[in-house]
Amino acid sequence: MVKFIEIERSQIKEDVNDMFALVIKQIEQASTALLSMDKGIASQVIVFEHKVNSFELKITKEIEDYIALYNPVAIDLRFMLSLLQMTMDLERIGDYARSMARFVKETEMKELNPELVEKTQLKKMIQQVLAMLKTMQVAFTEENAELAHTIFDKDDLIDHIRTLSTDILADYMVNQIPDTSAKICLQLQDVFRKLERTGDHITNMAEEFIFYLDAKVLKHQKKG
Amino acid sequence: MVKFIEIERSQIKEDVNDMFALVIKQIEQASTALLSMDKGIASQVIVFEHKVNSFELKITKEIEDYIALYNPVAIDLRFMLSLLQMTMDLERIGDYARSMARFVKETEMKELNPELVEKTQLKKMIQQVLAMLKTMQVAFTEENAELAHTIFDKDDLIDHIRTLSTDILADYMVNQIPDTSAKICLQLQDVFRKLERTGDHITNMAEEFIFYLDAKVLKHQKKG
Amino acid sequence: MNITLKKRRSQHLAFGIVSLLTYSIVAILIIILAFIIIRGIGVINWEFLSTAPTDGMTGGGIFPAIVGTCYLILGSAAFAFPVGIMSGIYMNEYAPKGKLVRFIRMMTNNLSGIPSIVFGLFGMALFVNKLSFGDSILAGSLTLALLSLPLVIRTTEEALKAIPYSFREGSYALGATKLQTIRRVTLPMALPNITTGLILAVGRVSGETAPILFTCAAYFLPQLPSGVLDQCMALPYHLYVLATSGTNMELQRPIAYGTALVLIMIVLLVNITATVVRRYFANKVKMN
Amino acid sequence: MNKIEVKNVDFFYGNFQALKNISLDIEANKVVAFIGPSGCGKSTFIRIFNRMNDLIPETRLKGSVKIDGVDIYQKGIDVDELRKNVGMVFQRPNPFPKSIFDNVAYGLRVNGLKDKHFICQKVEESLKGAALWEEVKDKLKESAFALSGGQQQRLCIARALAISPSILLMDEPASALDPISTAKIEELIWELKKTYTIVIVTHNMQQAARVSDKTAYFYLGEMIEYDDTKIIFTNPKKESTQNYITGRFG
Amino acid sequence: MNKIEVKNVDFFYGNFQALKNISLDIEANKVVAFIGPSGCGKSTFIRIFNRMNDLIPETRLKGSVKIDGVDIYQKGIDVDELRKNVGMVFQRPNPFPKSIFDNVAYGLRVNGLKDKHFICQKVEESLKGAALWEEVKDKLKESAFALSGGQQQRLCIARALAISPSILLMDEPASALDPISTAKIEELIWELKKTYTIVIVTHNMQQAARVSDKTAYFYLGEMIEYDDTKIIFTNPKKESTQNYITGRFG
Amino acid sequence: MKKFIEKIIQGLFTVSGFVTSIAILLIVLFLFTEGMGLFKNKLVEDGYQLVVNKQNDVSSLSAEQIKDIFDGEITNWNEIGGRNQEIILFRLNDISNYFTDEELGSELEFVPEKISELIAQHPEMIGFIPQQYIDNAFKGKVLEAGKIGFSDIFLGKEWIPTATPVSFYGILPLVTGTLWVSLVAILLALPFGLAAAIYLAEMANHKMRNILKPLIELLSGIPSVVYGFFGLIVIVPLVQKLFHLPVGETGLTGSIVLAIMALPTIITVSEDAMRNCPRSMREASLALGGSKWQTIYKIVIPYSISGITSAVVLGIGRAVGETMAVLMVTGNSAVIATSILQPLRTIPATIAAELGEAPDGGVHYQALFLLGIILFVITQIINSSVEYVSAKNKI
Ligand SMILES: Nc1ncnc2c1ncn2[C@@H]1O[C@H](COP(=O)(O)OP(=O)(O)OP(=O)(O)O)[C@@H](O)[C@H]1O
Ligand SMILES: Nc1ncnc2c1ncn2[C@@H]1O[C@H](COP(=O)(O)OP(=O)(O)OP(=O)(O)O)[C@@H](O)[C@H]1O
Ligand SMILES: [Mg+2]
Ligand SMILES: [Mg+2]
Ligand SMILES: O=P([O-])([O-])[O-]
Repeated sequence: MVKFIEIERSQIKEDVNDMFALVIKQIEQASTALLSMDKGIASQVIVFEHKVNSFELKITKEIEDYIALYNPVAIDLRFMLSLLQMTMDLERIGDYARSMARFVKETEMKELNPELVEKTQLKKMIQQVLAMLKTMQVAFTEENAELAHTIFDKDDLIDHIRTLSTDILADYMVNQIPDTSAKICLQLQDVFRKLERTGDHITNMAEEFIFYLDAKVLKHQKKG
Repeated sequence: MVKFIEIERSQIKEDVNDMFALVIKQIEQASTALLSMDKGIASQVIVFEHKVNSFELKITKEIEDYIALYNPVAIDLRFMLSLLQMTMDLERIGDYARSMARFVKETEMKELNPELVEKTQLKKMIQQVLAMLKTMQVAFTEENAELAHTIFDKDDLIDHIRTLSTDILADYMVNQIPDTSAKICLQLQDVFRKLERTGDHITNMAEEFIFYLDAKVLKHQKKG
Repeated sequence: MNITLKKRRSQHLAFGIVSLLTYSIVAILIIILAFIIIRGIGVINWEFLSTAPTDGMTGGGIFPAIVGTCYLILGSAAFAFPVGIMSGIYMNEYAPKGKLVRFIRMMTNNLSGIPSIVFGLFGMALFVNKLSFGDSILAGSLTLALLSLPLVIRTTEEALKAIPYSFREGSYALGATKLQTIRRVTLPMALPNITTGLILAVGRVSGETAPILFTCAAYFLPQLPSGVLDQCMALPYHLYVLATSGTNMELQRPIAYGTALVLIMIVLLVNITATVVRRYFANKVKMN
Repeated sequence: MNKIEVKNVDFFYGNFQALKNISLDIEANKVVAFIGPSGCGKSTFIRIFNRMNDLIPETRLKGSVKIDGVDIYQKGIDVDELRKNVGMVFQRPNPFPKSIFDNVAYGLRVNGLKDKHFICQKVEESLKGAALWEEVKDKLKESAFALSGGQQQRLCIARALAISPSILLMDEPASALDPISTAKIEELIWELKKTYTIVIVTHNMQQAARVSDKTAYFYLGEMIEYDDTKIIFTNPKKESTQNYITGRFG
Repeated sequence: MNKIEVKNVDFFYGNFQALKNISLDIEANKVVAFIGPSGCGKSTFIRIFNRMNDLIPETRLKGSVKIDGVDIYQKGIDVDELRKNVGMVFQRPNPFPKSIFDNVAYGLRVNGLKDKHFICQKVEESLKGAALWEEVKDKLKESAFALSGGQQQRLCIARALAISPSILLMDEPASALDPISTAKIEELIWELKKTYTIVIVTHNMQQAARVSDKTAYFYLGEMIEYDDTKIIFTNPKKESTQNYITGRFG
Repeated sequence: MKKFIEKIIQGLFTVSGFVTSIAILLIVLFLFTEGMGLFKNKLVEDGYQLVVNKQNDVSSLSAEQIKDIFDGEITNWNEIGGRNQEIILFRLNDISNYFTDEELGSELEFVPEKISELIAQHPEMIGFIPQQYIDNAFKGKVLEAGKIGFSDIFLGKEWIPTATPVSFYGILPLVTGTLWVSLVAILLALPFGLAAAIYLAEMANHKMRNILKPLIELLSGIPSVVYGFFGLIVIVPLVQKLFHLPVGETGLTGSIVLAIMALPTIITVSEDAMRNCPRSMREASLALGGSKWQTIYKIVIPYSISGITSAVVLGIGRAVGETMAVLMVTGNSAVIATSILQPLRTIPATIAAELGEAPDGGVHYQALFLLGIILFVITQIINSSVEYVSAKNKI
């Protein structure tokens, strides 16, 4: 294979990696903002979202160029297609980070009810999502299929927490709380939903990446 | 261009079209199930979801093959890449249809409060989403960029309804209703969320498609 | 800059010398032709071409010599062309590639390198004496045929070799046999070049003197030969005789010029025919 | 039954073994492409199917090659007949220096056909089959050399079709052509596979990808992998194949 | 200032106009590829830059061609000097029947250089520049014909580099080579563009896509489009270009 | 049936394929059987004997000595190791000086007897007498006549095939004559031929080539007698005048004619070789800044050097074997020439000039065949070297 094609290829991989890092930072900051109801940090997340977007545009363009210019086949093509989908997933995750930040920024709530946080296992969920994201990044940079496989189990936990949270939030809303909390509960519900979707997208990424590495179609097998 | 490449290309387009039709049907049925709380129809939607998934797998594979075998460039490559992304969007929309159906199937609620439906403009929202979806399909089959452009405006309305719905639901929850409704409200909130996301995905599709047709990057321009 | 100038100067000098030498060759050729044409043209008329020499070759024409040359051409062609062409076909189509073909080709080359006088010696020893044809058209023709054989073989071989193997493959792949392939594809394709070669061979035969000196040529025959075992006159030998050994040089000279001119005309004719044939076939391929 | 069945074929040029223990089956009405680096034995292999290698002295074949169930290397096989059944198209267009009509009629005539009417009909049919009829129908009597390279190659295909083969061998049929003519030939192959079993050698991997149903990858006289073309080009099983098609080879 | 500036160039072979009003600028240290269907004038155009077309009788050029700001078709231009500045590599590798060393030294010697030490040094440098040094350093005295096709082509590149040109013209430099050698040449071009301005003609669109920074598409003697290679291959402005690169041409 | 006919035709082709080999074989066979017969012959003309008085000490003579004796160069026996006596020559037609017609008999029936008598009477006499007159009663001594040896031929400096009592077949004059003429011819032709080849291959434009090429072909097509004729009438007087010679028919004249005749060969073969130098090679050189002339002498000529060599050798071959033209203009004097301005004689010219007069099967006839062999061998050597050169080129 011609050297400069390899160069181009690793350039794209590097860009995806950078995007990864950025998205991880966004989720971390959004989480921090959420747990501490820090509107400053939240604003920062919102501001940085366009960077995620432009990363996506840039990488998509690069991949399109790569395919158009170098006509990759087999492993090379799969790599590009998986990068393309992973980029889309990352962008979506970035979106979620912004949504969470926006909630923090726009809500009138001063702080999260610690008991609610405790009961809904919000912290655990956030940790789990971040752990997944970081694992995925390592799996990606090292092209490690085994590591990518470990992600699927973690996602189950997230789904579980999310399912529980609906009841807890409903419970909370009905029984305990002052006026505004109904809306806040709805919004919090949204936050959980987003974290869950983040997990889903990370799982997707793992699938895409394993598809590239193993040439096996994992997608929709669990669900089917 | 070699004839059989054209044949292959239109084959893929046809498959995407079929997937489109299926997804529209799913959304229609899910909406019907939702509005009438018909668990039978809901079950059907859930059963059919795997068909959507296998469509996605099939088309993705076809596109991969097409790129690997025929090395498309320029307009051909863009077409394939946009199809790839549109397929992902369609699959996601299919997912939402299933989620809505699952809500219908699993809830203990016998029927939707007509007033709530009225107030939240649920019907209008559903109509809007379906209209967008159908418009998109026509734009797609006819490769009509103008038509695709009309979709963006429609999405704004959906976003608007969704924003209002949160307050209404919160209001409802707090003031009027028997025990179970807090959870149901949360779940309904989810339904609105999903419809809104469906709108977003349709918008995405329009963007992708216009990208192919016009070679303009529309994505992230509005939002940015 | 210096080097450029030097390069330019040496180029000018070299090109000047080369052109000068080349044009002097052209000048020589023109002198030869002009000399013979100018002196010979006055001699040539119908009578010169159609009557026999008279008065101890100091008068009359060269008719018997022309006829004799024609006989020799026909006789040698009758033998050399079929054998030569078949030999060429054998070498290029049938003989196992490698040593055998190389050997045959070497032999052919060697044959073509042998001086014409040696052919004369050989023809005399074999045809005239051994086979007792005597000095005759037959012996002369066979000798000339041997002489022209390498030319025929080589042109045939070259012509066949120039045809890409793919044409043969194309034919075989359609179920044709080897002979069918040769007859229908290879030979027709080679024909233009072979024809040109044959015409040139004729040209060569018509001008040869040494081989027929002792095998055929007659100093003077008032009547035309009546069979292949008769001697005949031939233009080149006639010219030789006229030029070197005559009774009356003064009177013979004009006849000699005329004869030389006729010989040159034959050469011109042959060359022109060859060119025309080549052009004709080339156009046929192009035009169609 | 498979159209072509090759079992454990070894092929030698003198002492040099050009093919090593090749076995593969080819189904009827499929296009099979042979790819591989230069000198890997693709041409040698394709020429085995119509015994074109017989013309090269000191060659030897071991193993069995069956076409329609008959071993074509057994004794008593009429090679000329075999070649009528197995048409071949070569790398460079090689029409005969005859008229277009005579080119196509050639195969019929050398096989003893005389009936003018039948020949005319067959020529038209073959030219139509090779998608050339429309372009040449008004100048059938003109020299084949007046055609463009791509047309000449289609003429050669028509010529092969005229003797009604069931198999078509093509050794890099488009490598001497420009991209446009190449596209036409590829289209033609696509059409022809409805009626013929086609084996094609190509240096151009994209071409193999485009036209063939199955692809065999050769390397140093061995057949490394033989599978559906889509699989070969998206997910080959062998590292070596992957390296070759992605250009990482050598 | 652009390295090469072409303005309104028309070119004629006798009465036939092979190039029609071409204008384009080439920046220094870029690779520019010319693509287009056969006979569109790519070769004619590239040969304008070192006035190689001068050798063909009855050719005529209108318009101006500037290299480093100097019109190379003006009176008083020393063509030999120009050709030293504008190296050229041809379609088929064409090393001289001399030793490897002498091949590379040829250009130096015809230009009057005699200093042995300097020549040796320059030869080594050029061979290194052409990524061939490692492969041939032990056999510099051997005939260049003993090299493989790909090596020969790199030798030809080294030969061109030896006279220190600033521009390299390559007319289908890899079309006679196998894919592996082709890849090596492409890699080399990639390296060379750090030092040289490179103009390359290629029939292989993917090659143009891979190696060049900018691409010009020619059709029937006209330059239809000239833009960044990425744009040409993903989003060309002209319908004709699009049709050509997607194979819909003709 | 089809197959059978095909086999037969193939057989025909095969036979034809070997026809040149057979021809060469036959040529070799016939030349050698005739030519080698020469060495079976005695020095003295067939059917004659040399006789001397029985007391004469000299018992054998070499060819040179015999010739000198009969030419009157040697007049005393002591010059050749005998006694100091004047040599008296006796040829058969001298017999009437010694005897009357009556003495010899009306039927000449007494001639043997009388000769025997005469020799016996004159110890200083040497006789050259037909074999038939020497009977058993002969009282003199028959000198031993040696056979013609290789050295007589290959080292012999004289070619006098018709002399009596001994003929000389020394080929040195002919060989040197041939070499002189051919080499000078090539030296003359070479610069012109090469220049024309360069001009045609490198410098001439299409139009010029189209004119020049047929002219060269014409030059090669003109029969050699015509060249000879032209030489005889134009070049001979020219040479005579230019160099103030008694006769214009000299080696140089032959060389000039041969040079003109060898030109087409040299031009065509070397031009072909130069044209074979690929255009790409030329373009490469020009693209490296080489001038046109540099390209020619640094690239084109080295590239085609073996072709040019072949051309030269073939030219020599043509010159060596050329018969008629040389025969007509070189003067045909069979002496070892020391200058190119002398008349001289080449091998082919000798054969052509003398074969007609040499009786079939005679010594002279055989000697001419020997010349044929020599010519054959020379040309074969030339051919082989051409083959060698071009074979080397291919590798
Ligand atoms: N006639 C022959 N005699 C000896 N060896 C041969 C002959 N033809 C081919 N070979 C050798 O057999 C091997 C396979 O050759 P073949 O022509 O089948 O390769 P290929 O895959 O078709 O290559 P390419 O892509 O260059 O056409 C090569 O190593 C070649 O050198
Ligand atoms: N020496 C010439 N004399 C006359 N016309 C010529 C000559 N060389 C080229 N042409 C014509 O000029 C046009 C352009 O030729 P050119 O060789 O530049 O095309 P190209 O784009 O390089 O084609 P290819 O891709 O086949 O190399 C063609 O139509 C060709 O026929
Ligand atoms: Mg976004
Ligand atoms: Mg091959
Ligand atoms: O917002 P999503 O489409 O990822 O659910």
